[in-house]
Amino acid sequence: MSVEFKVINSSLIVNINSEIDHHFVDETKKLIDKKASESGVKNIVFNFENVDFMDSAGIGMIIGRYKFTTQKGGITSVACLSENLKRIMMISGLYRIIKIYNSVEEASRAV
Amino acid sequence: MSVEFKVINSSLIVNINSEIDHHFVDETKKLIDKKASESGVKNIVFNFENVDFMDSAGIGMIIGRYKFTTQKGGITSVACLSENLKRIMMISGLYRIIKIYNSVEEASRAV
Amino acid sequence: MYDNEMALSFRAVSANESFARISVAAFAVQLDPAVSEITEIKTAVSEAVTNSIIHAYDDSDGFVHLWCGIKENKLYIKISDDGKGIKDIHMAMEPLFTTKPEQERSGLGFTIMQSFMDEIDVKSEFGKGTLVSMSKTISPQSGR
Amino acid sequence: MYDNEMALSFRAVSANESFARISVAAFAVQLDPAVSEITEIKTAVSEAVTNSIIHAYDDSDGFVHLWCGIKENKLYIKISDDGKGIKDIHMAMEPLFTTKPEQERSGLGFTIMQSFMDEIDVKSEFGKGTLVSMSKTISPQSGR
Ligand SMILES: Nc1ncnc2c1ncn2[C@@H]1O[C@H](COP(=O)(O)OP(=O)(O)O)[C@@H](O)[C@H]1O
Ligand SMILES: Nc1ncnc2c1ncn2[C@@H]1O[C@H](COP(=O)(O)OP(=O)(O)O)[C@@H](O)[C@H]1O
Repeated sequence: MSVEFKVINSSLIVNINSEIDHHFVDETKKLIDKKASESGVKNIVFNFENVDFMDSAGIGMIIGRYKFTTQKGGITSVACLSENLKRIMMISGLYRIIKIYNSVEEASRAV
Repeated sequence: MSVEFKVINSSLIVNINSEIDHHFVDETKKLIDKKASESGVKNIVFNFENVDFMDSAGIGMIIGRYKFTTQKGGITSVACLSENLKRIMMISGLYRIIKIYNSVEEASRAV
Repeated sequence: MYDNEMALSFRAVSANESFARISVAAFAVQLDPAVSEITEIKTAVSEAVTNSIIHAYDDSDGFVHLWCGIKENKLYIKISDDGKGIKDIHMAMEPLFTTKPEQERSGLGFTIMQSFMDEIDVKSEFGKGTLVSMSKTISPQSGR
Repeated sequence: MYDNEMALSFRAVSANESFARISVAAFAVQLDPAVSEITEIKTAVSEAVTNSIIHAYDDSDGFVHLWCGIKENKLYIKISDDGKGIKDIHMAMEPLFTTKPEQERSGLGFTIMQSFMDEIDVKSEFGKGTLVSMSKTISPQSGR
């Protein structure tokens, strides 16, 4: 599956196994919001360990979830970025509002 | 490198790390003949361990080397075929004149 | 009307053989084919494209045209050139028949296209060009 | 005159975004680029193609056109559509500017194209369509 979910304490872990572009985001964002609402979490952690491509649609997806978790008093963070994805986070300025962690464990411990 | 050579006894081992199509064969066949002549071998063993694609240009390449080694009283054989390459060998009928081995060692011992 | 389609033209040079088959494979993945089906499609495309590159234009410049369409779970491929054409299609499609033995062509291109695709049709006008139309039904890989 | 070139057209549907960038990458490998350069090219193509798919045609049918040329060690890319065009190109290219915030577009497409390619030029006629031209010099990976 291209997206898999797991709940750890108050965080929804979103494991992505796909290139992230507009096509993927269009199919996936509603699913993420649904899972986050159902499981009653207030934080979202994106695990990008298996993502080797992301364009600006991924930035839109992360900002969208950031807004969602902010409303609930929680945070959105990302884990396991490749150099390439780090660069996209830098260009977009997203690193200023989204925390970047080296592992999902670190990210879910930090909330 | 997309082709690497090694001499074991009277055999030239041709290790290919590339898809095998007309473009590749065109660039490579003269090089193989040159190496075979220079090293004075009479047998050629193709190692296809790192080849995941081959079309009919590869068949032409193998038949060409078969003719070369036959003139020298030697043989041409192939080692480490994927299922896909085996199928091409079957469709072409090439398995009737070219021996297929599971390893380069087996192929070079057999001459 | 197709569910999706693409058209591609490129120089008739051998460096484009791998580019052409990778493009078709990248288009065909929408049908969720098995790895072996992707390999079959790539191989058939490689044969037809290579033929247009080496047989159609001899050493003069030219373009190869490729079109792909998807309807339900079927992939349609057309590969054509504006080259010299084939005089006797029936003979050309015989296994082992080749007009370029000196270039170590095996004469198995059409044989491979036939065995890897469900349908193949070849149209050619001598002096005008050649069109190879192929199709293949893909059985979706459920659970991927 | 280019050393090699290709032209590609496809339906303006999101399923073709990955197909388009893979095709360009498969064409560009002739220049022997580094992995990071391939990623930059794929990302820039993905941005321009996605823009034509989501902004140019709204919900009506249309095609996206892609052209690539190689001259020496430079890759040229043109991506165009016959869609609604851009009224104010200067404003469109501002970081974070987007006309589709409700679709969670970030407004960073042009910013990413600019940072990943050497040159970019955007031409657009309102009601007629948009053409994005980009280029990038590739430093060959000797010893590969
Ligand atoms: N696009 C084409 N234009 C002109 N002649 C062609 C074309 N495709 C095939 N042919 C002819 O048909 C013959 C058989 O083709 P094929 O079975 O692919 O074998 P091969 O390419 O190994 O010769 C070729 O040798 C050539 O004479
Ligand atoms: N091909 C196009 N056709 C029409 N409008 C476009 C096109 N490309 C870009 N635009 C306009 O330019 C704006 C900025 O584009 P971009 O920087 O890629 O951000 P985004 O795609 O995230 O909106 C878009 O919101 C859109 O209004």
